[in-house]
Amino acid sequence: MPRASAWTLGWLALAVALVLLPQALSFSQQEILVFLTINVLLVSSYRLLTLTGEWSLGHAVIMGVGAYASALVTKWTGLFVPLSMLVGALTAAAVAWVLSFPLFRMKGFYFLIGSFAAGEIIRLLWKRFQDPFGGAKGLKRIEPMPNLDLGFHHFDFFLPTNYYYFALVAVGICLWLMWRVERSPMGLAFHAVHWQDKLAQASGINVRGYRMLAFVLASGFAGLSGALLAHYIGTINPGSFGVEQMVFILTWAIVGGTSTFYGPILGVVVLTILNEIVLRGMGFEQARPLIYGFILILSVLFLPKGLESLVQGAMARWRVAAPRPAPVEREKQA
Amino acid sequence: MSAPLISVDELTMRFGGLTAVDHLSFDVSEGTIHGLIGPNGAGKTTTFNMISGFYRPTGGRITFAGEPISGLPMHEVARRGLVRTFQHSTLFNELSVIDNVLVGTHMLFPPRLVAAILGRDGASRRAARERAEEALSFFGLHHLADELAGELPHGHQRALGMAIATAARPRAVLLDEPFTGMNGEETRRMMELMRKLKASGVTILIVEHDMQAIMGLCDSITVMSFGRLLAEGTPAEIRRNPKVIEAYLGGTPHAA
Amino acid sequence: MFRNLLNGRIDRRRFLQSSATLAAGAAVGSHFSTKASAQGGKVVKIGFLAPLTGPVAAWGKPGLDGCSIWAEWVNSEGVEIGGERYTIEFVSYDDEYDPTKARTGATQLILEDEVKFIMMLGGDPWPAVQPVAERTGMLVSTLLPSDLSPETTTLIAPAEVHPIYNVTGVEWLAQNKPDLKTAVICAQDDALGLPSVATYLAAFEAAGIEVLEAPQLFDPATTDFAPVVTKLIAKNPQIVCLDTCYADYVHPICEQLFQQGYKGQIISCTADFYDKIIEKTSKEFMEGFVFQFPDFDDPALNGENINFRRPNEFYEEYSRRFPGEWGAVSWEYASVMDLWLDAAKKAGSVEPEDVLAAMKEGGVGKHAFGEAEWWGEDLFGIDNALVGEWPVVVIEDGKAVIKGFGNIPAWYNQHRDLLIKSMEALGQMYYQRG
Amino acid sequence: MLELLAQTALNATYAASYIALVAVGLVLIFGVMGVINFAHGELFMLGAYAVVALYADLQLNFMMAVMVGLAFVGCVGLLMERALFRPLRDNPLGGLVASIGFLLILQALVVMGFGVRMEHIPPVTQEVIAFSDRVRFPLSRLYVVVAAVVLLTALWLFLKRTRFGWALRASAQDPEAAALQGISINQTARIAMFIGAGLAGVAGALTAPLVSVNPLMGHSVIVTAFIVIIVGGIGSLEGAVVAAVAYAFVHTIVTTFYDGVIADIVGLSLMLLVLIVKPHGLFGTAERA
Repeated sequence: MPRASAWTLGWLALAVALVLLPQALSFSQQEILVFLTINVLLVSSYRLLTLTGEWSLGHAVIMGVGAYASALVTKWTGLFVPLSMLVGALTAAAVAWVLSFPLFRMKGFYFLIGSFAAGEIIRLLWKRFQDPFGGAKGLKRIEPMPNLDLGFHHFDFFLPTNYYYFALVAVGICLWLMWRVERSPMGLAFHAVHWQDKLAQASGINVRGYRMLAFVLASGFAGLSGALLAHYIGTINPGSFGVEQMVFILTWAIVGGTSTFYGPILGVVVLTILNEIVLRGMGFEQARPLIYGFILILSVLFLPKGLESLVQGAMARWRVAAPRPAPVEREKQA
Repeated sequence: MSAPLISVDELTMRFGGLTAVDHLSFDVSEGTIHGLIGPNGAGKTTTFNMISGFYRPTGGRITFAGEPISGLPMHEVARRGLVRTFQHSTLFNELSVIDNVLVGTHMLFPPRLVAAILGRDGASRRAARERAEEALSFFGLHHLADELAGELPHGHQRALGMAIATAARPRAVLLDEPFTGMNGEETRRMMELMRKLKASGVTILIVEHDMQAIMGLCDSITVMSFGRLLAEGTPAEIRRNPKVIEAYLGGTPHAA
Repeated sequence: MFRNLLNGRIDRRRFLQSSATLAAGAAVGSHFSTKASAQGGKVVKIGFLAPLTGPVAAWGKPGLDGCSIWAEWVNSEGVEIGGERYTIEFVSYDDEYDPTKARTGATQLILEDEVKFIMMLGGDPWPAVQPVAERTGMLVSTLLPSDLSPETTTLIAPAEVHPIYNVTGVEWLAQNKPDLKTAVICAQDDALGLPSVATYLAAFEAAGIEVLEAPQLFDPATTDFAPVVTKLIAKNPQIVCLDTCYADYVHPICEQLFQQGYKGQIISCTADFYDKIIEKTSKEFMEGFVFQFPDFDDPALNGENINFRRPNEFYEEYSRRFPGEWGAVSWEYASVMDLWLDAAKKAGSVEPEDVLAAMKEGGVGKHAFGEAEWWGEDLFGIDNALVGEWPVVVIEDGKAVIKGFGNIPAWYNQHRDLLIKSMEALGQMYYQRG
Repeated sequence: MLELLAQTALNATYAASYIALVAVGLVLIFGVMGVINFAHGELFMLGAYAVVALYADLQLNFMMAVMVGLAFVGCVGLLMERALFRPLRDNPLGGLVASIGFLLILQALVVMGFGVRMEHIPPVTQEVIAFSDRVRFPLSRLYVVVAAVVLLTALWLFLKRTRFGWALRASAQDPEAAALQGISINQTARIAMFIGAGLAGVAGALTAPLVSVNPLMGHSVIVTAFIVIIVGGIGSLEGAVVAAVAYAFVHTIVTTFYDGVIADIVGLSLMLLVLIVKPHGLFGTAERA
C-alpha cells in the first residue's frame, strides 16, 4: 500500500475512534475526557513554549488570563462564546507579549523563577481586585456555550459528550496550527534557538525575538484552553491556576517527553487516566498523591526521555523488522 | 584601492580593570583573505567577538561596507552580510546536516508565520532548500545531508560550520580558529575550501593562533600583541618583521 | 499513626488497619463505608463530595469521619422509610477543592452511584456542581450559605449559617460586658473571611462598639503572625476579633497576642482545640474567650430543644476513634444527615424532591440547635438556610461552656439594614457575586 | 510609634533568621548540584514534624528534638541525593520533577502518620524579654535568631576554613574543573545535601512551636525562599542572607503598616524589579546551567 494512503487511513481511523470514544465511557469518564481534551491543548502549548529552550512557571496563570478574559468579555458584552474564547486567547497572548519584555532579559533558571513571580503577581491581582475579577471566590455563572442545532444533532453543550466534540474540533485545529508552525522554517528557527542560541544568532536569527514569539504563541493557545475550561465548568478562581496546576503541566510534559509533538500529549493522557480513573477506581482515594509522587520519580529515573522514548523505541524496532533502504545505501546505489 | 569592507577604528575593550583591546585599528579589503593573529592573550578573540557583535565595545568604531556596526547585536551584524563561525565544532548537533544549513539560509528566506501555516511559502521553502543543498555541495557535504550533525567526523563538522555561515551568501565571513585540532590533511582541505570561497567573492577574516597555518593562505595579516596592533602587512612582510618574531619566539612573558 | 501509637490512644484493630493501608500504600478512603449490608432491605446511597486531600482537607475529612459514626449508629438501629427497611451508605468523592473534579464527582455520584442526596463543603467547587445539580434536580447541602442563590432551589444550607451566627457572640458580649467599647478585626483574605468581616462589622455597629481601623487582612499562606498582631494591638483595642480564622491562624495569633502583652477580650468564630491554645498561653489569658462552636459534651446540649442525635455520646465516640480531631465540621455533616433522615421518614421516600418538600414543609425545620426557620430571602435570594438559635460559647476555667443561645432571626429583624449595608460594602450580597 | 517600629524590627529579625536558614540551604544545594529542590519546603516541614514526634509526643528535651530533627532531615537529604539527584545529575529538569514527586510523597506520608490537621506543640518557654509594655521579644523567638546566627557563622567558617568547604566552593564554581582537581562530586554533593537539608530541617524544628504545623506548611516557605535566593543571586550564600534580611524587613514593615496581602505583592514585585535591573540577582555573578 502506498505510504500516503496508509497515513490517511490511519488518521481517519483515529478520527473515527475519537468521535466514538465517548460512547464507550461512563458519564464521569466523559467529564474527565472533556478536561483531558482541554489539557491536551494546554500541555501542547507548553511544549511550543519550550521549543526555544526556556521553561516557564507562569503557564497556568496565562491559561487563567484567557479564562478570565473570555468570561468577563461575555459577561460585559454578551459576545458569542466561541468568539469571546478567541478574545481570551488574544488577551493571553497580549499579556504574554507585555510580560516578555522584562522576562526575556533572563534565561534558564532565572527565567523559570521570573515567570513564576510574574504569574503570582497576576494571581494576587485577581485576588485583590474583587471588581472585576471576583476576588478569591473568582467568577461564577460564566456564560455557557449556547446550544446549537445542526439538524442531524442538537448540541446541548452542558452535556460532556457535546462539549467534548466542540473542544475536540477546537483543540484539533490548534494542534494542527502548532504542527504547521513547528514543521515550518519558523519551527526550525525555534529548534535552532534552543540547541545553539549563539550559532542561531550568528545566522541572523533574532534569538530574543523568536523566544518572545514562541512565548506569545504558546500563551495564546494556553489562553484558549483556559477559555474552553471556563465556559464549560462555569466558574474560575485564582486557585484554579495556581502552583498545583503548574506542577501538573510540568509533570505531564516531562513524563511524556518534549522532544516529539506527541510526547506531552502522551504524558497528559497516561497520567490523567492513571490519576483520575485507575487510582480512584482502586479506592486509593487519599493515597493518590503518594502514588502519583512515586510514579513521577520512577518515570524520570527510568524513562528520562519520557514516555515518547518508548514509542520511538517501538517504532525503531518496527523499522528494523521491515527494513527500507537506509539513506547511506541509497547514496551508494546512486 | 577601493574603500575597505571591514574597518576597525580605535577599537577598545575593557573588562573591569583589564584592557583587553587597546585602540586597535585595521582594515580588511573586499575579496581578500585577511588574518588576525597574535600570541595567547593578545586580544584577537575579543576583537573578533566585537566585530561579530558578540561583545559591545567599550570604545571605538567598526564599520562594515561603510555602515557603522559597532554595538549592534550579532543577528543584526549578520543581516548586514557579516557572518561568523565559532571555535570548536559549534553546530546544531541534534539536527540533520541539511537542517543545519537551512538555519543558515534564515536571512535569505525569512519565515512568515501565516504563510507557513497556510502552506503558502512553498516557493520560499524550495528556494531555501536549493540554496542549502548548493552550500552543502560547495563544501563537499552533499552526500551527508540526512546525517545528524553531531555524528559527523571532525573535519566535516568544520566544513559544515562554514556551510552554515555562508548559506545566506554573506559578503564576509569571520572564521574563529578554523584549523585548531586539525591534522595536516584536514588543514590542507580546509585551506582549499577557503580559497574556493574567496574565489566565489566572499571576503574572509580569520583569527588564528597558529601563525604558520595561515601564512600561505592570507593576502594580508594583522598581528596583535597585548591588545595593541603590533604589525600589519603581507605574509612575507610579517614573516620578516622582527617585532613579530620576538612576540612569537622571543622572551616576552606570556600574558594570561 | 506513629504518634497515635506513642500515646497509646489507639486500639489494635485500627492500628493493624492503618499499618496495612500504609504498607499497601493505600489510605483510609472507603474504610468505613459499610458496604451494602446483608440484612436484606434496600440501600440508599448518600454522596459526600468534599476535599479529602490537599490544603482544604481539614474541612472535609473530619466530617466524613463523623458520618461514619452516624451511619453505624443509624444502620444498627434500623432505618425504615416509607415502610421499607434501608441501609444508608456513604459514597465519597475527593473533589480536592477543585471545581473540575467536583463536577466530575457530582456526575459520578448522581448518574453512576445513583445517590439520593449529596453533602458538600461548598465554596469554590459549588458553582461547577450547580448546573449538574440543577439539571438532575439533585438535593445538595452546603456548609457555606453564601453558595445559595435563587436559581438553585435544591441547594440547602441546613447546618451552618456562617457567618450570620457570629452576631450572637457580639450581642452576648455587648449585653454581658457593656464596658467594652472598641474593637479591631483581622481575617484571612479569602471566601470565608470576607463575608464574616462584613457580619462582624455590622454586629459591632449594632452593639455600639467602635471598630478602630479597617479590618486587617492577611494572606492565607501566612505562617508568622507577629507583624499582624503587632499592628492589631497598636491602637489598644478592648476587643480583638479573629473573624472566621481557621485553627491554623487562631492558635498562632492567640499565642502572639499573649506574648505581645495583650490582655483584653478576644472573640472568634471558632476555637478548635482551644485546650491547646490554653497550653500555649495561659488559663487566665483565655478566660472569657467568646466563640460559636461548643464541645458536644456540653450538658446544655441535652436540652429538649436540641435535635442532634445523642450529642454527648457522639462526642465521646468521635474523640475515641479520632483522638484530638474534634472540630466544627466533625458534627456538621452528621447533623445534616439527621435532618435528611427525619425528612425522608416524614416523606416516606428517599427521592430528592420528596425529601426537600418534607424538609421545608411549614417553613420550619429541626436544626441541630433547635427548631429553626427556612430563611435567607434577603441575603441569598432564597429561603434555603435553616436559621434559628445558635450557641454562644465562652471559655471558663479552661473549658468551653455554652452561655446561652442567641436568636439570629430576632437580631436580624432589628438590624437588617445594617447587615445588608455592611455586606454590600464588601461586595458579599448574592446579587453582587459573579 | 517608636515602640511600634521597635517591635516591627524585632519581628523582622526573627523572620529574617528562619528565612535565611531555609534560603541558604536551598542555595547550597543549587550551587553544588545544579538542581532546584522543590521539596525544600517539605524538608522544613519534616523538621517541624520531628519536633512534633520527639518533643510533643515522646516528650524529649526540645534541644534534643531539634538536634535529632537536624540529623534526620539531613539524612533525608542524603537519601534524596543518592536516590534522586545523583542518577539525574545531567538532567536538571528531571531533578526538579523528581523533587516535586518527592514532595508529594513526603506530604502524603506525613498526612498518613499525623493526619491533615494542624499539630499542637507545647510552648518551650513562655519567657518574654520585655523592653517595654509594647516592645516584647519572646525567648522562643530569640532562640531561632541565635541558632541562625550560630549555624550560619559555623557554615561560613566551614566553607572558608576547611578542606571540605574549599571543595564545596570549588565544585559550586565549576564542577568539571573541581572533578579534574580530584574533588569527588559525589562527596561534595553528599555534604551539600546534608547541610542544605539539615538547615531547612533545623529551621522547621526551631520554629515548630511558633507556627501552625501542618503537612502543607512547606508551600509558603518555599515561595519565600525562592524570592530570597533570586534577589540574592542564585549561588551566592552571602546574597541569600542579605536578601533574607531585606525581604523580612520589607515584608514585615509593609504588613505592619498596610497589610499582609499587599506585602506579598510588594515582595514579588521587588523581586521582578531586581531581576529586570540585575538579571542575575544582587550578588549573582555568571549564570550556571
